[in-house]
Amino acid sequence: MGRTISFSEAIREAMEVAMSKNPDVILMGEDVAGGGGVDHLQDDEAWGGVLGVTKGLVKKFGRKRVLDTPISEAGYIGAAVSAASTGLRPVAELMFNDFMGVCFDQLLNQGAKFRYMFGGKVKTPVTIRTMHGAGFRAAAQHSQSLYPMFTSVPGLKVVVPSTPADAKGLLLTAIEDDDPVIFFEDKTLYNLKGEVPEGEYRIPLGQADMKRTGSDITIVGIGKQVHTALKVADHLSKQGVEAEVVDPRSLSPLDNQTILQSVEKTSRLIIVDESNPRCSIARDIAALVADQGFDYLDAPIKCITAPHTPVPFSPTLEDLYLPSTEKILSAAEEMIGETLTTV
Amino acid sequence: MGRTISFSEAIREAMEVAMSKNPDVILMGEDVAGGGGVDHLQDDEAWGGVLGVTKGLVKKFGRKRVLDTPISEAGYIGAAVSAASTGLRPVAELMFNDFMGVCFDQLLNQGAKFRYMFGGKVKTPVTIRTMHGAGFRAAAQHSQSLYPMFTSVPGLKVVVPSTPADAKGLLLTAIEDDDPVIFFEDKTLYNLKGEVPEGEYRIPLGQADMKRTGSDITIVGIGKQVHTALKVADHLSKQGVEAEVVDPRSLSPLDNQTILQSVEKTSRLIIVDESNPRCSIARDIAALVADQGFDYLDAPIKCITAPHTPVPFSPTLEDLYLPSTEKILSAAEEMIGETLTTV
Amino acid sequence: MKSVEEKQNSIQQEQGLWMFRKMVQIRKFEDAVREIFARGDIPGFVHLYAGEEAVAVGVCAHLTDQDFITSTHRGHGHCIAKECDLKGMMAEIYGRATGLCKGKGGSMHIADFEKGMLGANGIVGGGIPLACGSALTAKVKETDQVTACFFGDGANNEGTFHEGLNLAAIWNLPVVFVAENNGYGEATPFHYASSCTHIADRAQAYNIPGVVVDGRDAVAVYHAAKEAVERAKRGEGPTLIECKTFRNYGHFEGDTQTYKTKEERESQAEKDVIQRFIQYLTDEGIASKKDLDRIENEVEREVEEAIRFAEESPFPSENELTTDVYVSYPTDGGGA
Amino acid sequence: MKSVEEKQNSIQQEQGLWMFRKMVQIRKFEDAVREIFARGDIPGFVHLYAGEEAVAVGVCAHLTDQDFITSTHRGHGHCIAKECDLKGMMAEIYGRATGLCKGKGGSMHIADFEKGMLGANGIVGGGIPLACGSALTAKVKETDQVTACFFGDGANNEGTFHEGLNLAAIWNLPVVFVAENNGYGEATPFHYASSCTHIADRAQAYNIPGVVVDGRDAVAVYHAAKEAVERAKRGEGPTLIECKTFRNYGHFEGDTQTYKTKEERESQAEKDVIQRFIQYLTDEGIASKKDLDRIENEVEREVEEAIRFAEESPFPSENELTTDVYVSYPTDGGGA
Ligand SMILES: Cc1ncc(C[n+]2csc(CCOP(=O)(O)OP(=O)(O)O)c2C)c(N)n1
Ligand SMILES: Cc1ncc(C[n+]2csc(CCOP(=O)(O)OP(=O)(O)O)c2C)c(N)n1
Ligand SMILES: [Mg+2]
Ligand SMILES: [Mg+2]
Repeated sequence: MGRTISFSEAIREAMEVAMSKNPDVILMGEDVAGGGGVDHLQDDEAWGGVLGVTKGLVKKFGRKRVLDTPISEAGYIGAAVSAASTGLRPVAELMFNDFMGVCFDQLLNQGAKFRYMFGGKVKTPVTIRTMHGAGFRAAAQHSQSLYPMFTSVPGLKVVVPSTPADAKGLLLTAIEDDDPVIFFEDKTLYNLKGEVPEGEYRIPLGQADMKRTGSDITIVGIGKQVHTALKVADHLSKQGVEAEVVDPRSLSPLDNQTILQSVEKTSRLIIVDESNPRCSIARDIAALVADQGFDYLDAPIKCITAPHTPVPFSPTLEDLYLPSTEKILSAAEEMIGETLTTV
Repeated sequence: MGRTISFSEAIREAMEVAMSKNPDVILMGEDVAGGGGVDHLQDDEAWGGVLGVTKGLVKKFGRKRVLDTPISEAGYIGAAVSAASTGLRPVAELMFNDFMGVCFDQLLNQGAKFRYMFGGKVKTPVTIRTMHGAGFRAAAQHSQSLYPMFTSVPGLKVVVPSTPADAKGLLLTAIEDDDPVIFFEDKTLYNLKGEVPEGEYRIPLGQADMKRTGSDITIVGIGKQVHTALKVADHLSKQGVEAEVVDPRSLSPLDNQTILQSVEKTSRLIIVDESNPRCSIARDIAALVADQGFDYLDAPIKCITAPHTPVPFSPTLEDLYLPSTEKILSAAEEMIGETLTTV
Repeated sequence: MKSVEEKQNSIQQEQGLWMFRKMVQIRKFEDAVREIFARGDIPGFVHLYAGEEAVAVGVCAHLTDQDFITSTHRGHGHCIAKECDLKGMMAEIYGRATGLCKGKGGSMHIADFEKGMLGANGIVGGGIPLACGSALTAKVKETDQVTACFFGDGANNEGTFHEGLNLAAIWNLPVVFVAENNGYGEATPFHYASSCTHIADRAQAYNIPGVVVDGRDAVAVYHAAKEAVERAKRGEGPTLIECKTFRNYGHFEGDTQTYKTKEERESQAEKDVIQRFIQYLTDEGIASKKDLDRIENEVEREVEEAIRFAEESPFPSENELTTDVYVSYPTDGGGA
Repeated sequence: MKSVEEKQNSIQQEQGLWMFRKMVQIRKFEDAVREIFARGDIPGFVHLYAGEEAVAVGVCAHLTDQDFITSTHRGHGHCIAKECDLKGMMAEIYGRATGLCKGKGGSMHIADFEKGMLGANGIVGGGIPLACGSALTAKVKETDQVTACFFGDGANNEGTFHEGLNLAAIWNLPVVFVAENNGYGEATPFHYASSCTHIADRAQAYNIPGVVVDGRDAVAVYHAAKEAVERAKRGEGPTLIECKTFRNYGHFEGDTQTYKTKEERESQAEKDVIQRFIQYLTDEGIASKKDLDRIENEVEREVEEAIRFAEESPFPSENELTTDVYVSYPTDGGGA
């Protein structure tokens, strides 16, 4: 196995591997190199993205392949999409997923639909990396988790990794995938460390990971909430309840089978996700199981999500906004029909 | 009760009533008057929207209150939002909901979040009217039903009417509502006729309508699919199965109670909607019932939606794309455990 | 700068005949679509390019299959000028399996990547960022491919116009932006919706050349495009060409055009672009009336064949509904 | 046109002292935020306006509470110039219940509609269409309210810039567009990201006046804004004013600004806008050094009080999480 590196280093590594292997892979985005057009700036002093995730790549690959863009998301996301359908394999960064609103058309109506509208005669191997997630005190316009909207769009693939190793393996796969992939990075996970294999390391899309096995209850977690789920599972275990924690890793394609098999075993399902509740991935998975796994179920399916509110700025409110171990535990408790000591 | 008028006339009437009552109500959008700046054009010859829904309003209210806009959706939708928060009550038309991608930020991050971000100190009474729906042979970029994305956004209200009377009553309420409302109009329903009350007629948001009562199975239909559901119900009735058809009418707020009460009575639930399946309103409602109505259920919850594909152009494919009575019947059949003759 | 005469002289016979053929193809194709649509055999709605032929043809005359174009909702003319197959186009408009997009795209989404035609576009202004993308590919791969980006006067008020032109300018991309100013976006006149006097004036905002040409003069378009394409190939970046043109029919079929005066419709129709090009070709001795008649007859037959081909073609099979969403289509289509 | 001298003379004493006070308030407020942020007491991230005071103040000097402004992620200066309460602002930045937005908005979303401050904005270019909206309200209601729309040099490449300026131009809306060109959008220089030489050059694309002023000269900004505001009030439509300015600190706190040379940082800091305005006020005999010192001391105390107020304020109560999403909040919040 690999060394211990951070989530953000793992992401950088995936890009580095992909770029080393294939000259068609280019990076573009606001300050992904950093300081475009500044003469005196040493490449190793360049920003490398607003939180430094791409730092070092411009030094290695040069400004011809690591392109700073103007603040023109519709312009450069559209350019990335079309560069992909004409022969490049761009990795474009949309700094915060919250900014989708200024460029969504280029994904929704252009990149996502090219293949279908054009009768299967084109492929669009573009990857959009973007930050999501609350907990950073970044307020209402920089903290959302908007993958449900992308998941709803046929033609897009959607990835939400929870660990450094998954992030690396999934990003390399995403870049090499021939379809448009939206790759979500929780900014509060960037410093999370974990063992990550060196060199080429890939994880297929559409393959959930069992982050913990158990027989009493299934908890599906998305992104950072996988960790909340694991905490809850530890706690439950102390009380003799073994939770199975399933991390779908990609939301589109979604690994229905692994989820259904887990529920077949445990008969109980909680989904934990920090998007807003309505038309969310949590409800999407709940509906899947309420249809195809109905007969396995012994209890109502619980979705633990953010409330139907924007993300509040104040730390005290933002902490309440996120799914908590308490809420998950009390849902589990209700399902199991026993009183569990709270964490 | 009223006269028989069409869906599109009912919509126009709601605007007419609202504008007559309140000088702050203005209309804006591409060709909502029609022929902005054309000297020789008689106001009654002006387009009145691309499918003529606002025809006649410019004649009655003048070009100061019925504003043709440039093809600049981010510009004028944003202007409508901010005009609302500074004292007007605009009804802005986003011609096709598919165009949301070029202006979504002004709703997602601006209008929808003002009230929350600004600590409750502002209201934004804007209504966005927009066309949706397949079946018009309008292809992949003019046929989508994107209300799930809007429903997921806290701060927005979302309305999808299915009949002329509902359209009028809901639109008048929407315009007079102090929050931003996205009002979806199925372009294939515009010619549908129905009885509509004259003058001021309002239907509250968040109140589902029982379009048919029954005791054996609940079918929730969205927009045009209410009619498909009713057709199926007629057919089931002939075979002794009485379906209850619930039309939520507004997706946000959603009338949870009516849906849950219906399922309590019937123990079976099918949701019919023509959006793509993932993170859809169909799955959203399914998840609601799989949680809060789990104990009522005797069978898996079925979502009959469009497939996970863009809308195809070819008529033969587009007809297959839409939910069909056959598909709904076979789902019902499975649930009821009896063989029903297909329509 | 060469004089106008010198420039005109530079259209070679082969080129001139090609242009004529393409213009006639567009006109006859569109007139046929209009008729077929009127009798209800074509589904959906169609936006016809008739009247604007000189623009697409004058520009595409300088492009090869390796070069790219992006297009609009009014895309048939661009497709034909970029040498898409008439049969495949007509079948697409009919929604048949033999269409260029297997019938899945329709009139507003015809594409043919093998011809460098990157797609008609149902989103006004949607193609402008895409043009930057194909140009970026050419730049990164160091080929000399040029991208011509067609869009309407209505599109020039979309944010993508601004973002695309600025991006092309700072990256010095090989794009020729072609504004087709037919005076209207739907029913709304250019002068109402746009605060600029000419679209080409907006080029200044990006420090790139902006040129206004008479878009009903194929020769003028040809020369302006030549310069812009050569400039792009020399690595000198984008140009914005505004072609003042005229839409022979309504915004879409069914539009009665009350917003145009009778005089406007008639006075413009007089200046028909094809008649004008015929005049030029014969005046200059590039072609005889006989040559041109022969071509017209050939095209007539081509269009008839295209219609027959479309009408005899099958609709797509049921399974086509769910194919072509992804290259690799794992599980059951994203959990659906 | 008046000569520069004549113009300068027109700043009245009351106005001059108000401007000085506001500039000092901004500077001291921002320097305090910087310190508090560094020691970790302010959550999230903050973008400071220090160095750019002359712009917000020179513009807002012409506005009343009835007039509107839209702002940016770097909004503290605009808030202060529009007379938002320092205590309420500081409490907001601390995330306290007594903040102008009850702590729900934070640094990037401070608003005070009673003062006509329509909100800072976390979306670059997001405020530009909004400015057209408040101006439309004024126009439809036939008031003489003006909207000043602040945005950065980075924002001038967003599509909303183009759409907003065009819309304001064709509708002749009472907006003053104020481009704060501090030379950088994050780490990227203006000249790399923007194809125009000056942002003001882009005004030509909308047939509206475009003016470049030294944004570090409060007097120059004051006069340019005066003309633009009067023009707007006369119903003559929008103006674009580009203020060349300088950001004293990094893009956000924590940015080490490797993209600026040491010389750049130092040479610019020398031209400090407040020192320069002091010079002007004293040279012109508008204020004595003593008056100004007194104001500085008063502001010092105001900022200290604001900090104390914020620190002593409670955090919002739990129930605040789910209030203020809708005016009417039927059922349980949209089915959630
Ligand atoms: C983003 C977007 N907004 C609006 C429309 C509806 N629409 C289709 S064509 C058109 C007019 C376009 O005008 P112009 O760009 O001048 O092209 P023309 O039709 O004159 O060729 C409009 C408004 C659209 N398809 N996409
Ligand atoms: C739509 C959008 N894109 C990107 C960002 C990230 N971002 C925040 S501030 C900023 C730079 C803005 O530069 P400029 O407009 O010059 O304002 P300045 O920071 O210099 O005051 C960027 C890129 C954003 N907030 N919104
Ligand atoms: Mg036009
Ligand atoms: Mg800047």
